[in-house]
Amino acid sequence: APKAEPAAPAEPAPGAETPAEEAPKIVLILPGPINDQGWNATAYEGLKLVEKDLGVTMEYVESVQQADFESTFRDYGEKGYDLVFAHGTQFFDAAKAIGPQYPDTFFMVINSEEGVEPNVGGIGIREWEGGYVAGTLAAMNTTSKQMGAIGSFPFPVIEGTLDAFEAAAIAVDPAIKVTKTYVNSWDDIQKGKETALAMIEAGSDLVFCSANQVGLGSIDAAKTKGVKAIGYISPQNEVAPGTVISSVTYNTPGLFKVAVQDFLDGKLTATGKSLGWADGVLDVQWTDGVTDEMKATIETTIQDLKDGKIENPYVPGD
Amino acid sequence: MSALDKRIKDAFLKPGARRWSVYSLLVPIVSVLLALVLGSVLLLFIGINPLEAYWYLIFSNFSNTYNVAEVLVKATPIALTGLAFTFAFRTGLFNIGGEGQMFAGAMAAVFVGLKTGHLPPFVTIGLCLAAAIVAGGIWGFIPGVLKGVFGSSEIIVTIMFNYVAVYLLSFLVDKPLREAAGFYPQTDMIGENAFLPFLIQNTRLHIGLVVAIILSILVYVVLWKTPLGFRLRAVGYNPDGAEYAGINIRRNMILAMVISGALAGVAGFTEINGIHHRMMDNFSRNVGFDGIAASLLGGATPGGVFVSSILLGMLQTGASAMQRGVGVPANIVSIIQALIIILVLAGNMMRPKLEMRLKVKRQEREEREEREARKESQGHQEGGIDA
Amino acid sequence: MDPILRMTGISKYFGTFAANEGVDFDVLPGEIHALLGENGAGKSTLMNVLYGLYRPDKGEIWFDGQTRHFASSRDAILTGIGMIHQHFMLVPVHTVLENIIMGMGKEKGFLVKEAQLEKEVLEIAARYGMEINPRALVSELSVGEQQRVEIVKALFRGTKLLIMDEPTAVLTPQETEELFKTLRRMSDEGMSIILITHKLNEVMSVSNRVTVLRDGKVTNTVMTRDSSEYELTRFMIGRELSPACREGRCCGDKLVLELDHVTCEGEMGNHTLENVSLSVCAGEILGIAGVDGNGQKELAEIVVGLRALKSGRIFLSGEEIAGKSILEIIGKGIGYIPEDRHKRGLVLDFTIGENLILKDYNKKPFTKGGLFDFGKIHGHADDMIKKYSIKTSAAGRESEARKLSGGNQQKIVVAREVDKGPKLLIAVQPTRGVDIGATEFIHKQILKAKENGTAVLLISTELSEINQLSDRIAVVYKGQIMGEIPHEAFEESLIGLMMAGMTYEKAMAANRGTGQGTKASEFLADGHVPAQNAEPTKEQVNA
Amino acid sequence: MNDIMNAAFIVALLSAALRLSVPILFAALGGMFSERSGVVNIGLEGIMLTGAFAGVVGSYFTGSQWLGALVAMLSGIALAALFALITVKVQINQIVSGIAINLLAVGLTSFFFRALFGITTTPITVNAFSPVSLPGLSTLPFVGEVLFSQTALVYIAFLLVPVSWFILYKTSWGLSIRTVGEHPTAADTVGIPVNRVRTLCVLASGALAGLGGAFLSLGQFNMFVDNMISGRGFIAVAAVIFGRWNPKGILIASLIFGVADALQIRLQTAGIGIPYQFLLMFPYLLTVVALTGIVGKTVAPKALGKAYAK
Ligand SMILES: Nc1ncnc2c1ncn2[C@@H]1O[C@H](COP(=O)(O)OP(=O)(O)OP(=O)(O)O)[C@@H](O)[C@H]1O
Ligand SMILES: Nc1ncnc2c1ncn2[C@@H]1O[C@H](COP(=O)(O)OP(=O)(O)OP(=O)(O)O)[C@@H](O)[C@H]1O
Ligand SMILES: [Mg+2]
Ligand SMILES: [Mg+2]
Repeated sequence: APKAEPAAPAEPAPGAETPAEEAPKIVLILPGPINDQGWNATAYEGLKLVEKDLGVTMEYVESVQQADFESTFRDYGEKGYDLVFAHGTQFFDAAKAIGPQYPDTFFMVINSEEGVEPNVGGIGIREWEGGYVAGTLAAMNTTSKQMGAIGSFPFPVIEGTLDAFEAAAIAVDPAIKVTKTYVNSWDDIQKGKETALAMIEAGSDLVFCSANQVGLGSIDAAKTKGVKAIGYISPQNEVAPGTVISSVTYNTPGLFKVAVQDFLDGKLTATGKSLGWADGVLDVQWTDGVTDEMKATIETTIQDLKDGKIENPYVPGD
Repeated sequence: MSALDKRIKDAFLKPGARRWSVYSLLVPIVSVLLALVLGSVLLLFIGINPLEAYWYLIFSNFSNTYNVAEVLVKATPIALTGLAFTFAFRTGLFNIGGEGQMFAGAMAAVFVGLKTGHLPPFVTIGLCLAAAIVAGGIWGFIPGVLKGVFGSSEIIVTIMFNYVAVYLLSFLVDKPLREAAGFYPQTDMIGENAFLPFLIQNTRLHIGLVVAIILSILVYVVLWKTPLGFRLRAVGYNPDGAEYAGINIRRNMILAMVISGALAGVAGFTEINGIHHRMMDNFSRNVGFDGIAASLLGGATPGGVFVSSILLGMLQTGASAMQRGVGVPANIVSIIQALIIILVLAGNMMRPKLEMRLKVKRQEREEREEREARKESQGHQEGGIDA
Repeated sequence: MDPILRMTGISKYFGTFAANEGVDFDVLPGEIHALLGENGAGKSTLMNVLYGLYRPDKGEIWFDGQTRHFASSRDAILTGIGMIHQHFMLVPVHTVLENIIMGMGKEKGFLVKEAQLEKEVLEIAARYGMEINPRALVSELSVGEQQRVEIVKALFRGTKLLIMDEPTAVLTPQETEELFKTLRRMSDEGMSIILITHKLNEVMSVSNRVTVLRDGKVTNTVMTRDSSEYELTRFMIGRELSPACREGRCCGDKLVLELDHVTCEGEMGNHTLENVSLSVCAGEILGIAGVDGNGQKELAEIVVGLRALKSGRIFLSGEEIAGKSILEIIGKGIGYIPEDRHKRGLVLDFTIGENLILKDYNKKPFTKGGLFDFGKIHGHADDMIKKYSIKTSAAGRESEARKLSGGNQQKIVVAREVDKGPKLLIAVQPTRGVDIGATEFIHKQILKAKENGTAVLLISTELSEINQLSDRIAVVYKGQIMGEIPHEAFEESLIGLMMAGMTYEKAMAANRGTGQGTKASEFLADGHVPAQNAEPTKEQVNA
Repeated sequence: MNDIMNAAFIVALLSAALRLSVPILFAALGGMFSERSGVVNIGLEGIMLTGAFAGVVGSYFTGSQWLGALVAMLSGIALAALFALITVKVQINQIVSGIAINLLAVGLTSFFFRALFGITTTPITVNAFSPVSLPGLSTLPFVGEVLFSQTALVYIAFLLVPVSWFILYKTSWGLSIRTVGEHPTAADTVGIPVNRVRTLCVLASGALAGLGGAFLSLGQFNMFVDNMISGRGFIAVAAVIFGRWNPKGILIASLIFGVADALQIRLQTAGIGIPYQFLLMFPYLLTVVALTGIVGKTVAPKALGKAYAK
């Protein structure tokens, strides 16, 4: 790993650095706008968290198009950046192609499950674990035994999340039916609402959605129809109190903090690393609507996940 | 029947063969500067030094070979979709479907590239190109036929077909062409033999640029130097007149759409075989629309299109550089792009008026000078007599 | 008497080109003032200035004793000036009433009170002896009816001075006569009228005074009764006219064009041509007279293949050509001067050179190995420009057809269609809207073609043109041939009756029975609509 | 499939169709005025987005959704004014201008959203419209709920249909608009200020499209998210043509698009075997079919797309 070595001996505590020591140059590359209230926004929060907790400044670029991935990596490589975060697995190919040309830069692809020696690593959230917990909670809150799960695109992480949601629900009660739908959008909030309404009208009494803003639409639908929803990714209990029974949230900011801390400690490895409940990057925010009994079941589930007792139900490509 | 299209076309088919003058260069430059000045208001608002930002916007493009190559990499598909628009435009058709036709070409190229990627480069690349041309052509053919047979507005049909292409592509990468690993909604890499050769080492600049240049010349020659182009333009300017001269309107309209679609299809080919080497959702977005802008900025002439695509390419790479360099948010970049398009086109519209005014002034001055000169010489003579 | 209108020192420039320069012009109350001049002399421009469509660069307009500055046509309308443009300013998809009241929201109220407005409109029309149907769609009206709508439209706005730009270019003699009656009635009521026309006989018969424009400047203003056609011609074109003269028929035996019971259907399934049989010989001109819209356009288009026929056969030099493609038919040696040069005959955005090869662009001298041979194309263009004295701008063969005057545009078409020495020449309204100089020129070209053995099918609503050129004359009415007469038997009233739907025999009887044919024109006036809409009843015909 | 084809399903479908058609209807009616006067407005998408944004801003700062809707209309008018300036006055190509306006709107809304609200992971919510049951009518079986328990904006949208019809066909303004779109030169000769009429029509389209955007952010939701219009403006452009440039036709077209969209969503959630991408294509293919004239010939205003210069 590059810069990490000279940085390692120095104490990470701010102020302890020698003035001659240059601050590490870190950048975050985002595929979308930072105010998408979802994937990219949480990354931006991570950036803020790293600045606050670790005292390290991080730059960012947003809305970088697929065609520009390679040139963007190159640009930061040329400029001698130490650590380049790329926020999404879609960056992996480009990192693989460009990485070898800039051995002094470490490319960290968020959610990638692989790494490439010596300087391309991956770190991600096991999103399916979040979906699994949401599914367990949901299963205890349906009376009609029908639930709707909405995804943005059939990407592996999203498909995995919905599959885990379904598997968890069935584990609680095999009679439960989950309707899964992809809306082909991250931001068409009206489509999210209408899709959820259609599910509710067809008998679902709980909706779950993993698709940035689209989720807001589905929660709105649940509110309109007087059924329940599970908040996801961001804390959404306040979006519709009484409707959102609880939120399963990603601590994406924590992910960045872990990675930057590793970098400062010189512990970054060129491998894929995925974090889950055990690493504290997933969380639940309860509301009063949840009974202690339910909480207990969830806690058990989370513990099982932490212990690796539950398998990822996702099978790619089906 | 197709009154809508006819009218819309009439509005744009004003002869474009304007003579070259200093203003052809000066006016767009002033327009771009004006757009930048307006954009700087927003930049100042969020505390970014506009001069620094614009330094990145413009000069980063020339800072090294790679960046120069990147500009051309961006310009290549824009030039091709720009040519596609230009070709249809010159024949009186408004093809907004460059985006969809490009995707059609890409779908075909990637399919053939996956199947034939093991063949010798010359063969597989040729097959990919041919497939892209055919697919783009078909995506232009359908609106062309609907226009010719039912008089359906090709403007709206091509816009609709953009969406159809996007979803078709999404379906292909989701299901039938999904990578073997079945992981991401994208295809496998095409065979390496199908990769377009690079023009400059260690850049992404590929031979697609040469294809675009050759096609620019070809489009120019066909439109203005051949009977085929004569026929197509006649149909564009005045279908009734063309029919009177024995030209089959329907057939030529369809042909124009097919050629236009095929040109855009080639853009799909260069993007797939030259850059991405596989197909995924949402790749090369907006290239079709950029092509329209390039065409109109370039006065709908092949040369103009080429120059404008380079301008747009610079704008795009420069915008990224500006974002990376001084942290200009992406939304300001799109605002500045919109302003540049609007102001450059506005400048183009005002140019004839401006030139006319200056011409009149010059003539008046000349006349005045002439009069004065005459008076003076008369005065001399009179003086002479007096003396 | 004080003039109602006085324009002094009017100049109007387009760029550096002076369309009007220092024009002085006045009109008296109750006067019909004719404005004459060649194509491009600046007549329309002067009137557009008066009507507020153009702002003059220099000069003053006095109207009703006050100086006026018209910022828009609305100002002109409000002061009492009305204008009927050469190309009617009517919206085809609107009703007659809507066309008349459009733009009058301020005067007539925000809500359109149809019933009341209809009454007002009908009253005005009746006062000047015009009949209109306010509910009809304008697209369904004949040209003459449309013009009446235009006149009512102007009158409805309280016009004191009415400008008419070439109102008779598209009218039949009967319609023209009717129009003039209306104009006289209007002038009797004290209204002033400015009349632009290229037809000197009309000037002589209806106007009180004449102003002649040339190259944007006034050359003369004279009292009509003190002048003559001969003199006006000289004022206008600076020389004398030598009208084209028809020689006797050359040969009458070599049949070139033959139509055998041809029937053709319109869009609504009606017959636009019915059982038409005709023949034209080499070196002969067959004139087809008729009111506009009685199937003339269809007749021409069916021969050249622009329109499909339902039944019947068409032969060119004995060979059946019906059903062949336009391209094939053109290739067999047919020249065609279409009715509408803007719509059909030219690609206005093409250069003169390009327009001159519109039909031959694909052929030998101009194309070589799939590419154009520009040397040949340019040479051809220069030859034609010289030979047919086409007046171009400085750009010469490179100037766009759009930029030429109507007369010169027409010359391009004539040059292209006549110069190849076609077997058959079809000329439809070849001089519509063209000034007398250019008309003379075009007529000569047509006669020259005939002398060279071309068979000519001349279709015109202009009886004088038919008379002047044709060897034989057939009259078409509602798609049928009412009869055919040799040139020697030409008699305007007789043809007029046939144009209104009488067969030759009946028309002969009617014409003879009423002497001089005066009754005939009265009958036409009563019928009001000599064209499609009013078919004469038995009684009327027998009367 | 059986279980979904019952009365309740139909009611729910229609209800969804109605909701989905309202934003299209607003914008399409606006587009109709613009196109009837001769200006093709592809910028509807961007104007709607601006309206959606401005509506939320207005409601946020005034606390009133009504004032929010007003602000949405004003902002729509402002963007339309720019569009009118460049297309009617400067006479740039209308299609490209529309594309540029859309690009501009995406940037401006995002820029000002950040400037005003910062970057958040939870939405800023504001006061929004809630359904108003029309007394008596809303209790009718089936249709009652579908038709008469909607937000005020829905009623306004449907009320605008006869109002637009009346303006277009029964008033001197309407006559002037139609004249300008058919034959601007004729309009000019009778003193109708062609470009002023066009400008006003474009402004009207801005107001209506802005309101259509506000319907999404304030009538359907109580928040703004980036790019929330998601192509509905383009569908509105298609609806103008599909509806043959008259209010009644546009109402029908909007409803058909609404039904198509609602049906598409339901078919997908019902899990039928068709890949969802094909369902998503459906409204676009429907438009193409409409354009083949199978549902009747479309006659565009003659001067559509043609700038008028004297
Ligand atoms: N808008 C314009 N721009 C440039 N030149 C123009 C314009 N309108 C007219 N001209 C030119 O001005 C001259 C006078 O045109 P005008 O229309 O007044 O002629 P006219 O006497 O009415 O001819 P015609 O008998 O053919 O109707 C012509 O040479 C014409 O080419
Ligand atoms: N923008 C223009 N630039 C140059 N010449 C123009 C322009 N507009 C009109 N003209 C010319 O002005 C003249 C007068 O126009 P007008 O409308 O009277 O038609 P015209 O020449 O009489 O033709 P026609 O009789 O065939 O309709 C024509 O010669 C026309 O070509
Ligand atoms: Mg004229
Ligand atoms: Mg004329």
